[in-house]
Amino acid sequence: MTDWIIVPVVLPAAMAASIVLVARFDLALQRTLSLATTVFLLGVAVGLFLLARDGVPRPYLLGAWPAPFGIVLVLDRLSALMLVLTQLLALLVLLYAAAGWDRQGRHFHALFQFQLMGLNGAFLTGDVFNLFVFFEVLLIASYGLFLHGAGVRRLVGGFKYVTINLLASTLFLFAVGTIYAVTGTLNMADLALKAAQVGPEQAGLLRTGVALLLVVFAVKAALAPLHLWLPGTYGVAAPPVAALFAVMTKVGAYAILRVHLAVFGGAGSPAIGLVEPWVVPAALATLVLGTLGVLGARSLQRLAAYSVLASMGTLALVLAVPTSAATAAALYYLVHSTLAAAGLFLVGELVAERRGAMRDELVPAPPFPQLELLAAGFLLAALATAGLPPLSGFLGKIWILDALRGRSAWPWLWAAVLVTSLLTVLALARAGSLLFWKPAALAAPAADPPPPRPRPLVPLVATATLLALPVLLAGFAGPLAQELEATARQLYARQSYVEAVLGPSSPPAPLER
Amino acid sequence: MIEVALAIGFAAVGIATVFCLIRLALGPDTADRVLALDTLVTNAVALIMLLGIAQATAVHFEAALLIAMMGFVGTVAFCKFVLRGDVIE
Amino acid sequence: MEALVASGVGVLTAVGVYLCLRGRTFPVVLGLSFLSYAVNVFLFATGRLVVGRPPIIDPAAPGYTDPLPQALVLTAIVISFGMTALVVVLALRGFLEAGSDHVDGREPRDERR
Amino acid sequence: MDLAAIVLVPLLGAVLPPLLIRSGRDACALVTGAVTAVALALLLVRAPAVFRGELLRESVSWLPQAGLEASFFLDGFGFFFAFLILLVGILIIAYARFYLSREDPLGKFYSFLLLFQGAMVGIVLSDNVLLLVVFWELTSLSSFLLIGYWRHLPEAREGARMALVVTGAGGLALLAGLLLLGEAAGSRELTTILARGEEVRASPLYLPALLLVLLGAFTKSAQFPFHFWLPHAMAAPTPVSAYLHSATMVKAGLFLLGRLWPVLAGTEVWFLLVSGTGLLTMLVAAWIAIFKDDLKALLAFSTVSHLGLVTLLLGLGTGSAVLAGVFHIVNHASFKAALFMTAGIVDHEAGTRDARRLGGLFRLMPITGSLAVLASLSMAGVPPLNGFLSKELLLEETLPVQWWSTGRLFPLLVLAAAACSVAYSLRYAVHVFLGPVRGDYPRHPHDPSPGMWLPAAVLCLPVVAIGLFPDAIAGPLVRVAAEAATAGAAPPTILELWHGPTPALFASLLAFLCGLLLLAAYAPLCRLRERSWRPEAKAMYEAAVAALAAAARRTSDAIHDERLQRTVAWALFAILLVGLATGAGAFAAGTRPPVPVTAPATVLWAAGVACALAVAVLHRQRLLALVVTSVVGLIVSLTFVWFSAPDLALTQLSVEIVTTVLMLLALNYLPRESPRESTPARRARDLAIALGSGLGVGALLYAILTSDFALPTISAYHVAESKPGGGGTNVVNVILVDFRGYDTLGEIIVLAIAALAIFAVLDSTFRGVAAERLRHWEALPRAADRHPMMLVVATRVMLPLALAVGVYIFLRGHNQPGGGFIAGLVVGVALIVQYMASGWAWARARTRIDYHALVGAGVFVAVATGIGSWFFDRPFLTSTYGYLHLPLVGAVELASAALFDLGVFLTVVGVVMLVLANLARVSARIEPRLGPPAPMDSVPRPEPRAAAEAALAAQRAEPES
Amino acid sequence: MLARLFPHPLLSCLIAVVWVLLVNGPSPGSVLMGLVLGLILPWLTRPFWPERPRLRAPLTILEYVCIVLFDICVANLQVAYLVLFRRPEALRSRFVVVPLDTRVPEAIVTLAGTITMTPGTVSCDVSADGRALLVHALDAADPEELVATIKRRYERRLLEIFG
Amino acid sequence: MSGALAIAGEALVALAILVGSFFLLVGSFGLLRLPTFVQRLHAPTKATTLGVGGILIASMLYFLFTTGRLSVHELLITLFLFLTAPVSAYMLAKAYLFHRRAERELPPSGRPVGWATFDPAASRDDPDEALRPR
Ligand code: NA
Ligand code: NA
Repeated sequence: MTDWIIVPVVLPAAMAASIVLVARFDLALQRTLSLATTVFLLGVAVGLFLLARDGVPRPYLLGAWPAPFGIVLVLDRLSALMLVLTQLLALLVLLYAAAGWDRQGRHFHALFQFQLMGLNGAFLTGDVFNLFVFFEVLLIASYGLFLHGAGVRRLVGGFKYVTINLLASTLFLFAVGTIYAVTGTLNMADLALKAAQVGPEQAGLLRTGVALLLVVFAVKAALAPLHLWLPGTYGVAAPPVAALFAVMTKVGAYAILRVHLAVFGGAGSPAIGLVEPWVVPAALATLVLGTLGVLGARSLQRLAAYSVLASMGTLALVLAVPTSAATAAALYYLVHSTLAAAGLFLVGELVAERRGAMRDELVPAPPFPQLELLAAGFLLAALATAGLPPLSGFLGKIWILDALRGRSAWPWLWAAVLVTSLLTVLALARAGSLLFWKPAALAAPAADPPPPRPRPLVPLVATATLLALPVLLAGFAGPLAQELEATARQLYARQSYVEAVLGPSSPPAPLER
Repeated sequence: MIEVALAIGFAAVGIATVFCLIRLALGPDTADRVLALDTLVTNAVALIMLLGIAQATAVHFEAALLIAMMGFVGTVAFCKFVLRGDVIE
Repeated sequence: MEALVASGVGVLTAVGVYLCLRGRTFPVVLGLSFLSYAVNVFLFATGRLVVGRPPIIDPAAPGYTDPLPQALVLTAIVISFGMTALVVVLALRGFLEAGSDHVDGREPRDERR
Repeated sequence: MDLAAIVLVPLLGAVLPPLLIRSGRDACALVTGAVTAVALALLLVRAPAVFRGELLRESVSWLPQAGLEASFFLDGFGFFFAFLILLVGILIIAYARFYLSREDPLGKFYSFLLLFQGAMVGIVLSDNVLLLVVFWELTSLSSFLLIGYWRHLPEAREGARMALVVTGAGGLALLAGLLLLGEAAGSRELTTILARGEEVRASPLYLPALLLVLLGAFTKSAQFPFHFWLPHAMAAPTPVSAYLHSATMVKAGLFLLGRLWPVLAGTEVWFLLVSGTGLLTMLVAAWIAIFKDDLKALLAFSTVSHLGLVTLLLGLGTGSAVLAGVFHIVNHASFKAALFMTAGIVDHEAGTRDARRLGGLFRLMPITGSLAVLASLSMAGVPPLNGFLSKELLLEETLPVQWWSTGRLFPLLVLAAAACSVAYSLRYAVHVFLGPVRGDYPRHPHDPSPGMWLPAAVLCLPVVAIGLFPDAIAGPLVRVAAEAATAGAAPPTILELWHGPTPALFASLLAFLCGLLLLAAYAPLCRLRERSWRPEAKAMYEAAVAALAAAARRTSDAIHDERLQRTVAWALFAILLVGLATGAGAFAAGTRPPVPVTAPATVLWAAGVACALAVAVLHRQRLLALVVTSVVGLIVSLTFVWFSAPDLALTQLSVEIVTTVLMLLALNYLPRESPRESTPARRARDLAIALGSGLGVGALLYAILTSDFALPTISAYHVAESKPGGGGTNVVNVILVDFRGYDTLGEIIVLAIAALAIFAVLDSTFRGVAAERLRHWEALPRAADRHPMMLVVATRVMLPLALAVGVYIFLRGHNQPGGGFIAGLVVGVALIVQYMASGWAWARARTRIDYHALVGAGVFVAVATGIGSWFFDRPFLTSTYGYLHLPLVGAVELASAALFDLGVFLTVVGVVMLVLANLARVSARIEPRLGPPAPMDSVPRPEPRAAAEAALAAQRAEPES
Repeated sequence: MLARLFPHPLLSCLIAVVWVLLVNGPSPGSVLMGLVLGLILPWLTRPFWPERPRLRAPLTILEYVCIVLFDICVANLQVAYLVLFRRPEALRSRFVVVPLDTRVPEAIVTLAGTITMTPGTVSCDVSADGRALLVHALDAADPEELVATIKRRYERRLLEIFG
Repeated sequence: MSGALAIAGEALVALAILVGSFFLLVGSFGLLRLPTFVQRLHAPTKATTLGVGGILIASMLYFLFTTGRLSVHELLITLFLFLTAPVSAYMLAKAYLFHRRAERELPPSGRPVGWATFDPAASRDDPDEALRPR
């Protein structure tokens, strides 16, 4: 059964290679292969999720080399959760994209599968350098997907996106190098064990390395002031791609959880207590800036991009709190905000492609087909995004408020969360009433109205499914929350993680806090 | 004896490198600078072989071989660029 | 030798950073190359500096330098090669599309920055 | 699930109307009404228990982690409100059926209405405070949809947004307040919280909680200064106004105040804030209402005023005041809903609701007129109608109230408000219905169909009936509600029409007379008001929102201007900050014995540093910068040679070459020089960041290099196991293809993706703007020969030799420096040189391999090798090796890792070729070859016979030298 | 059979020799492998070298190599003297034109390469019809003599070798 | 191996190193000292031939004397240098001529066509056209 752990990495890789190899001239075949793979991957992810529910982290020793000497994958509740989230999102986005978006550039499906491989690999790995490698895989695939369809905005934006991420990758290597230079290991479990054994003379070095790693993850998670790359990326990418990217910032969040809170958060680690003082102010700034962006956005996709930023700010506020209760709340919000943002991107594109030249610009335009339907969709997406009841956004937010209670300066954090929520409501109400309620005087009647294009059903269905997920998240919040609490508890159960990976023979260390 | 010769050899390579660098700095033409680069590459082969003798190892052979075999590609590419703009046309 | 390598990496980093802050795509690409040099040597040096002990098993060898950072650097070189290729192509394509090789895709207006 | 059902029936029922609208408007209305009736029936079933004083409670777990439970409870107070909501709801549904025209989507309307209804019932039945907030925000939301129902009206859109934002803001404040309240009480269940008033009031959280809760309640109930949204919500269809803005939603705030009364009331601050706000609202809104010409606006402000009245009562902190408030809620709901309906009928029939254009309608529409006059008299507090009763109670409660030491100011203000209330109530009756019939109504008014006036009539019934028999009709309900609201503090007052000649009666009389006076002096009052300063709240709100949005846009645009330089600068700044803050103390030299410095190393170091600095200085001359960068690359490779890293040196060298070619290919289509455009200040800033980064990295590395590993490294295992476990003596290679082969798999996939992405990006070059730009490309002067003979021939000889070297490097990589990656680069470079020498078209025509396929195959082989170990029931990428003994040759090692390395090799070759060949294709497209591609230029050709003979003859003629 | 397998025996031999040199010494295995590569690689790279010239007169090749190596050594000393001790302005540097008789590109390139590798002369260009070489001499008192030497010492032998 | 032979071997190795170093240095010195580009172009030839050659011979001898096995792979380096160095020089010369010299500054080719760097006939695809008088 544990062999399945590697499948989410290997299968998309093999499939992408096969697509390049045999199906590169046949889009229909590419679609079939890509969709089938993603469906299967979703099944595998769910299976792994169920497998991980017994609470025992499962190592997968690549090449049969014992940990910590080879590379090890670790399946635990958290990685399984991220896998399910990713495949779910990917499947819906792929359904959407396969209705025509994939035709706009070359190699969409291969890049998409590679993207999945990168994401899955990053979530599964138990090795910091391998995390770097899979960061690179997922990043370069994202560059490819970002550039999909090209156009001047994407090409210029692409250069920026790549540049800033290359800087981050460089810093990643500096950080990993420093960590290795002190501890002599790369395996996360081993690091958790050894961090506590580093003497005072080198503790500072280790702390620096870990802190630099935090900056790297903050770039991925788009925490201010390292967020400046995000609006120009998510606001410009092809909307299905942007929707998939909703999970990309979460990789940064995941990495902070995994590396900083779990691995280096144990008692005796020199890097303990690093996260909260740095991340909370950054998260506040992100939240505020993201909300301002939402309020001032000129187009729906931009708005969605900024909403990703705002949600990352909210998420990071609670992510920084190193308790399992707070982490459970963070995970709930993570899942929610990923799906909500993706939904908003897709709805935005459905609107844009029906509004003709106006696209999704927030200016009055003539009424368009399927307005009522899309208005309902937008309403759901907006509710989720703004965190209004009864969808998961609201539940996530109250859980976060609850978790923040008692941390330093919590009244300010509460005020920030609540006030930004209000501003988001304001912005979304303005945007929605402009898009769906305010008909523009029809421009000079076009001599030849463009023939009604066939509107494929699949994107609508995919979007609707995506939008239904926050409803489900809200409805089944209780059972889900129990899962997430268990997930968070497992994340902090460092001893059992270390024993699962390195074997029970490892000397008992004071790892639990 | 070999040590002395090696020391002289290293010194010679060092001084040669400095000469090349000065030419690189002076130019005046791009061709001069590329020529300086080309000479530096040749010096590098010598340096690697000297290191091999000094450390009594053949482990550096491949590095020298690759420089000897592929070092000219850079020079040619630069020249082609100066001549035609297109390196591959 | 440690001081030489450390200061050399420092200079490479500084130059790379400076170039990355320039306003045109090409110097930025060069800057990324310099950063890649810097980080490769840095990562390599985390195995500490050892002369004349390549990590090739030989019964006569007196010892070996740490091979793991070397393997990591190899991976890093390869990855940064791929990334550099992409960023170079992007610089080119952006220029062809936008008509400006400024990093922001448009010539800065009168403001001289 | 009984209580939840009362909530869920309307909420779930909301899906029915849009589905049923195809069956006709009547069916739709009937079903909607039936849904409401079911909910009402479910409620009424519980009436006996409620009237027995029981408290019904049920709970379903929802998100206990956040303290959110789906728990409901029903007591008198909740019953009272739920009853009101559902009862009025049925009437509104009936009314709306006739009010809305055929063009209006009725299904949507009913759906929103049911949604709203369910949310309202949810508020009043919630036990969990967070659940209450959920429903609270749902009412904001559904009212947003209802107000904006006529989306073509700008005022509807604006009114809807304003209502949403103001009440939504209140909702969020309420959320915070209730969370704090829960914190103070130690529970989030109202049933528990209500029992812990003492503790709450003693808690330090009391004041913030109170303020936040009041903010929520006041915004919802349109209390001054948050009252402004309500009149603009009147852009909604009249049934909405009647339902939301008279009977139900605006009462939610009052409900909340009443609900939390046992916990929050009774303190000085409560009294000051609540009753003060109530009074102010009552007065201000009543004064404004007098002058509103739009009937709905008049009614809206009167509603605000009455809400203030109830707020005032709740603020007084006495049980009897609460009872009076509850009683007034009933009364107000009945007469105000009726008034709204009549206003709607007037609008519907006369085509306007402007009081200035109306008058004398009583004759034309006597039924409507009667109902309107009756209801407005009740509002004016004329006996024996129900409005009179609640006003009496109000005056009774307020007359003794002292505000600090202001003597009689409080009751006087109340009296003034009452007088205004009389004035606007009578104005509604007099200016619209009385007086002579006019000839200039936009439409010809007459009484509408019974469907429209009947609901109003039904509402007028309690107006009269309660007025006459208050205790019999409203008494039990009001008492049970008040008792529940006050947790037993409300006195069992008997409601009576006639109290005798009390001070309240005289005050009431006085107020009525003053009201008449005000109406009589209407014209001069109007002029007075015209001249006075009137802040227009809506304009202020809109200006504020516009300013906020503009400021947000400006700020956001300024910050997110997508300038790469700023992005990078911030990132670096953040890195420096974090690095400095966490590492400042760590940069100390360690004790590891240093490697002695040698002269040539110093020269190399100096050369590298000089060249690096030169690039920083000279970077604007791009070609030059590239040449100097190559030197730096060479020195980096030599560094690797020096410090025992042959594999690294090989890789760096080969990558360097490919990168140079790549950069040159791109540079051809880029400007050759960068303009000088950085200001000195910018350069200084960049220099500072660069120096900081350099110093930081240098210091970090120095600290590392001078100290030993704190703990033994895992690479000792790699060295030990390289040969026995991995079958190779080149430990680095064994790590790459075996110990950490998974990394390598990722790495070649990065390359593969890069190649695919580059291909995709370049593929679009041949369309659109870029293609246009390329077509008009003006090349610099060029040398004449494209494919110099010397280059062509030399590289032809080199190719097989280079391939042999590639094979060599590939095969021995496992044991000596080399390996698939370097071999791939060697082969790639050898092929690229063919392209450089003989041209793209010629070389491409001779490469039979599709580079895509090569990339795909490489990745596939590597992955398949990894998968292969599954067949031996081993984990992915498990390697194996063995020796094959061949005659002559001896032992040949066969390792699965070599197969993996083959995948690496294929990928690398494919990637290098795919990238470079496609980049070269860009120029091939600009200058399409005429005729067949020539492999080399300036080659001696077979001469025409004559020329050849002449040459031969000339040669013979020359003497041998 | 053998001719079919090794259409370019010299190239195959060269590859085999290169292989043996690569593995640093002859052994049965390495020679065999060299021959296998000598079989495969010329076949693989044939499209890139469409008209491979047939080399004749193997002894002349040997002779040529020896002459060139000898000339290199001598010329190195001469040029070292010039560089170190002659004032640069006193150098009689000039371009000379070497008209070519051979029409085989491979021969021309070999000649040009030989000229370049012999210190003191560098081949700089070829005429557009490939029939003359532009050679730069560092110090040529008598350009005709230089051209004659080149033609006599090198080109004549190359004509023999390449036919 | 006897002491005398060892000393002789060492001396040979040292000599080869010195010879190589000398020419290496002379080459780079020429690069620095000579006044025109075409003259400087002559300099690296020494470095690639006797300079590197000397050191390669030193290496071969050194491994012969220390391990007793003839190390021959150094020859390959020479082979590749000899194959590639003329190409580099040729391309460099062309680059220089193209940029800094006009064709009229060069001696005439003595052919009906000019030098390949300048004469468009060089890249003409019609073989006969190159020979037609212009
Ligand atoms: Na290797
Ligand atoms: Na020469």
